[in-house]
Amino acid sequence: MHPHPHPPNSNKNTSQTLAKPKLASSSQALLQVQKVTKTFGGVVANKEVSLTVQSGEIVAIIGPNGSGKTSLFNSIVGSYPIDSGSIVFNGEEISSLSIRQIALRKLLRTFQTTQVYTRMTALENLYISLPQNTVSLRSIFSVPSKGTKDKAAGLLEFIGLYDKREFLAGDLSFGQQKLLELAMSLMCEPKMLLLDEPTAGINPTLINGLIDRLKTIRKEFGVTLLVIEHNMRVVMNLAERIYCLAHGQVLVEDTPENIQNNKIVIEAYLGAQ
Amino acid sequence: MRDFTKNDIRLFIALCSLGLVAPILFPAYINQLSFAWIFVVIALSWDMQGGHMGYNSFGNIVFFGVGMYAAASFQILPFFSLGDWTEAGGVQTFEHSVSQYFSGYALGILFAAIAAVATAFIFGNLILKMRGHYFAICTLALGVAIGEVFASIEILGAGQGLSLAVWPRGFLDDTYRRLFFYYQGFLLFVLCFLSISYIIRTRFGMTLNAIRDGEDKAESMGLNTNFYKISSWILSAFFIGLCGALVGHLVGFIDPIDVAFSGATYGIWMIIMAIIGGKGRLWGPVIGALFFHAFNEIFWTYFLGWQRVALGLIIVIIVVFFPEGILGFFQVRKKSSVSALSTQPQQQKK
Amino acid sequence: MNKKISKLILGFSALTLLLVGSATAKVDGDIVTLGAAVSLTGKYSTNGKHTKNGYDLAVKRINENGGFKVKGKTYKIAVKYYDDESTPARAAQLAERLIKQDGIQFMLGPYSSGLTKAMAPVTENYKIPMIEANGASRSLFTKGYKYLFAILTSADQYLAGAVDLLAEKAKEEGRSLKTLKVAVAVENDPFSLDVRLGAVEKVNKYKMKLVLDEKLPKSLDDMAAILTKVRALKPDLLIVSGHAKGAATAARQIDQFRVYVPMVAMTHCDSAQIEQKYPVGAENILCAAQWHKKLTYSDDDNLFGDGNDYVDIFTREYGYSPPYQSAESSTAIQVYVDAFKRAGSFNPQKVRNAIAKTKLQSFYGNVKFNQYGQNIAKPMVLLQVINSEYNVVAPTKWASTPLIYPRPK
Amino acid sequence: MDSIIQFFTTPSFLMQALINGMVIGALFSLAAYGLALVWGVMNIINVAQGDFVILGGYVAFYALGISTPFLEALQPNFFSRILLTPGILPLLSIPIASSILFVFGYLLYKVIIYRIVSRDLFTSLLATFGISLALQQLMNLSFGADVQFINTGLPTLFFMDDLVALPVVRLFSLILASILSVFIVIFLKKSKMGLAIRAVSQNARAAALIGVNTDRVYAFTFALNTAICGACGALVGMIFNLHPYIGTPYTVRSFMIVIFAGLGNLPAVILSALGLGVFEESADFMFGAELRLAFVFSLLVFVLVFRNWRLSKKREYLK
Repeated sequence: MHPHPHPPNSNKNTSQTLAKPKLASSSQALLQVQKVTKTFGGVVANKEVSLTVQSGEIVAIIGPNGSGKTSLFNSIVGSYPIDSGSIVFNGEEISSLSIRQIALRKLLRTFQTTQVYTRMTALENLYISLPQNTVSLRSIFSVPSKGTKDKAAGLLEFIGLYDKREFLAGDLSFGQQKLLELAMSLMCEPKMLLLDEPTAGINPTLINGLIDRLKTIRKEFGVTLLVIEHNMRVVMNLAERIYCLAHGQVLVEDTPENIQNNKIVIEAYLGAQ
Repeated sequence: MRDFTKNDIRLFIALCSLGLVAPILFPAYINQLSFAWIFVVIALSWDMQGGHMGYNSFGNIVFFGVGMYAAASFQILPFFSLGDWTEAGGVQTFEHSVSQYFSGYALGILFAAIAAVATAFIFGNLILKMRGHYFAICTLALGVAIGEVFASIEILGAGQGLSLAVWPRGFLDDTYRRLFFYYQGFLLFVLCFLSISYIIRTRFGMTLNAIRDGEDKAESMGLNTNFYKISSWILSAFFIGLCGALVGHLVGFIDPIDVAFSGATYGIWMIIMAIIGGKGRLWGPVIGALFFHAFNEIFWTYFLGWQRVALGLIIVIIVVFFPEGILGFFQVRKKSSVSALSTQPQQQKK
Repeated sequence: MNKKISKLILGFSALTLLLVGSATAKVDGDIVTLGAAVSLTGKYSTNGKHTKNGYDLAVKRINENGGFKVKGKTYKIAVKYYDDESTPARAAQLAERLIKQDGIQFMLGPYSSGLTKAMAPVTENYKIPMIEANGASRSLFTKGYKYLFAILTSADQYLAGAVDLLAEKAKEEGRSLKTLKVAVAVENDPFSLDVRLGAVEKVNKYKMKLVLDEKLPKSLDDMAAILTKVRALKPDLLIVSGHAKGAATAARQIDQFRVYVPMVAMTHCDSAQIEQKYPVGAENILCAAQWHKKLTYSDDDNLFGDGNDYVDIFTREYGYSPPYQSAESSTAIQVYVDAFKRAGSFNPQKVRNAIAKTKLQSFYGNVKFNQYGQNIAKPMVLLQVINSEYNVVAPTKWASTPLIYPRPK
Repeated sequence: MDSIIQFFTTPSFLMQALINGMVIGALFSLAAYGLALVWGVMNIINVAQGDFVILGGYVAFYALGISTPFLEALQPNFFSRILLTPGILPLLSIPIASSILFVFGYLLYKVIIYRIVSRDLFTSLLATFGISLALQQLMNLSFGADVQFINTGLPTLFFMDDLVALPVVRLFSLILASILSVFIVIFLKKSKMGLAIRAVSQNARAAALIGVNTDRVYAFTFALNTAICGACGALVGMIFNLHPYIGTPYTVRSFMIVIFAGLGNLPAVILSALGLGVFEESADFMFGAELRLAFVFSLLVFVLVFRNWRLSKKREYLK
């Protein structure tokens, strides 16, 4: 109902208005998952999974359906307690923390089936996604500030949803909701993002744009990315390293080029399908 | 939808001016008008969780009852022994002097708010972590249980009930007594409406909506959902507790089950009023409450012995033909014209 | 949208104010309108109906007889009813409405102490006299109300007589009073709690043992647990009070569980018609009553005649025998008419003063109010169900049949 | 405190509480199962459940009231003698109440309920609340406000030195409730309509796609629920009292039971119903009937809070 008072900024300007964390210069691991095991009843979802993500990297996780990728994400962000193992983020053990505490440490995720606030507009979805450890009680009980509004509008522009800013999130298409969810995460100024199949359901013609944006996110916003993805073209274009999971265990860790030709990986995929 | 448009402001001012002069225009109806404002307030307050936050509470009547008892007993306590006051066979008569009445009154109102807020805080911490049906059933059980507990507290009169302090004899005319309560109800409405209309525009209000739409998501974004849920329940309890205090004074006699913790009347009415009007919308509970109250009164007058049949049928009709509430009905009809327009601005922009 | 809302709101308010009715005068031409809120629905609807029938019958009778004369002019009576739905909150609202909107200046009481408690502050505030026939709680008369008049005996007197009877019988048998055990089970409402209080005071006075002091369960009509305890404790007297539903439940389940107590006393037997509906369980139960047709009172104004005449007239009209709730209610109207005549005016204040000086006898009994508005001129009676008939067994002055004690097993 | 110790040390008290609790629980389980059925299949919370129960009681009451004098007036013959044996006619009134309520439920569905099927829960809550309001007053107007009951003329059994009493009619209700629930289970498992009901409850759209007439299934389910309520009501009339305004307790309890047991789980519904009954009766003994409701409902709150607290350790919650 209130159009944005100022025309949206260009991509470049947007990134400047955002707080811009330094790119990790050292090769210190940002996320270190060690021997994480998680079972549900008798079903083993993850068995002694270990993986490492360096600051500033884009890492992909692939694997056939049911190989425990999403479970691993859930374990990392604290959706439920893990059985054993350790998860260290930014030098801090987080495996005993709740999902909210982990989010406050700027480790966020998106969901495979989108989760947006369906009966709120796209802009409102962003307004309340500000980093929570910096908000004051006063700002909670006031209307969104101009800074917040600008930032939200800028992010929508960046993600390509500015035209739909006043739409209810529930009225957006599945792909648009995915993008909105990504924008919500960015609003929160994360250090690291776990993306669960970011391109699923997105119009194939737009996928290249999305890959570019994800790279921009890493470059301009300084966000480390860990991505679950089925689309091999995306994986090959995006990731610098790839972990392949099967039956809840890490099968292989390698560069995209090597993975492509790895027999075990191909077998795992074919075997599962 | 969230913003307070010019029309909203006009409407609100119109309603307020109507509210200010109504007792002068219709002196015979002051009491009913007081109840109308109170109904609006409890419906609006319920809608804070039920509508905006999506937590369907059947137990908000607890705050109503607690507020009522607090207001009544703290008006008595400083001046008389509560035990003597409520004792069934007591032969003493008690009368408040003017100053006692009003100082006690103020104290009672204060404690009504405190008690309701404290109750909301304590139980909010315990049960607001549940969701969906479990939350609903838990609040329902809480409402019944607390009512029954109050019905067995001797010092508050147990099943005998508790009579409130009587307006000081000989002080001012009776019309002033009624105006005194009416304008409090009206003030409560103005306060409640303004705070809620403000709150739903803030990030707080948006977060409540977010909790309604996806609490897990909100939590995974780092939002402290518990804080928001409890705060909103407290806010709701604050207003409902004050309403309870006011209703206590208007009725003059508290029966634990039939007046204070009356889940079967006020308890379910606050939900029905919000839904009839359209829940989760600012004006919905207002319309719903006025509608409900009006029809209630009309039926009572004209359908003696059949009034509940009539009320029941009208509820069924509303639900069947206006599923989104009265307000939702008009919005849906309007939406068809809006959506035709909404595609055009995009083209115009390019 | 908002225009629609404003239209809606304005429409409602206009409609409501039109429909809710306009204030009318209490005396319109030759019709005097009394106001009453009675429980047509809700938990008290059984006795609410008895109350309304009592009012209606007296009104009908008076009007059929040509009305009554005040200062040479003949007036007729009408009653404006609302349904209080058995809730005090509603009753208080309706009292306001009757007085302020309908301009009623003479009120009749609702059914039950709780509702009367809710209405009394309202009538008091507006200085409108209220004659009530169904609010017996003692606490009604300790608030210093000046406009409340009750033509019935207060609740604590209901079953105190039963304890007296037990003491009397024990003395005859030569038993020590201290060995007597009494069990009490009452509903958690103002009236029944007062009944309990009166009985317990007597129990303490005689130094009997109160072995069971329970409240009847709220929603379900189930006193199985209480009766099991009674079976184990073997009291000499069981006292039950809980309006019509309580009486029905008790009579029913005492029979169902075959619990034997030598003396059982309860209230509201006749309004629950336990003697017809539960003939086995009700046999030899003692019932407290404000009135019985065999009491030898008759109308000063000759409206109905005596108790038997009233029963005949009532039964012809409504098809069932009147419980005392109806009789009281009819007499409340008689008291009003008497007061109107003596006041010679329809000024509420003058009528109130006339009521305060009431001294009359009706088929129901004598009516004379003390300073608290209580009728002190009539006693309570205890009836016993014998062969599915109510017989007066106490006080001895009226007793038509000797008490059957202990109840045969 | 004394009464709690007394309760646990007196076998006759324990026994009586258990028996009475089971009887009441059996009644609750009937009402609750109907509610669970309608809720599970049609996604409707029926707030008028208790009023259907009472209506069933009144139907049985009047069926008996009409038929008994009629039979008594007949020349005594073989059939009338059998029918007038204590307990037989009341027993027969149960299926009568059931079938009349079945028709009533079917009509109600055709007039109102079909419009609110598969809307959100609150819609059904409101609509059935309206029905409940209207039904209560209609019963008051047509059946009168007097407290009624159904006289079965059945005897009472005694155990444990006559300290524990079990009226045969209560035993009746327990047996009948069990038979009825077995019947319902078999019906849902074996009959064609039962299968259709289960299919619709799992996925209405898929069921409709494979040719199940969902509207018919809904109508039948709703009518089945009212029929069960009818049977329950007849039993309530025989054991407790009938009054137009005492339906709500049955609604509240069925609601509690269903929430507690979960939808579509008959054994759990029956178990929780029996459990609730026994708890209530025990509370009567331990804390006095005055605090019965307070105890039961506080217990419910406590159980839920406790379960939620345990779940919260697993970072889950009751949902």
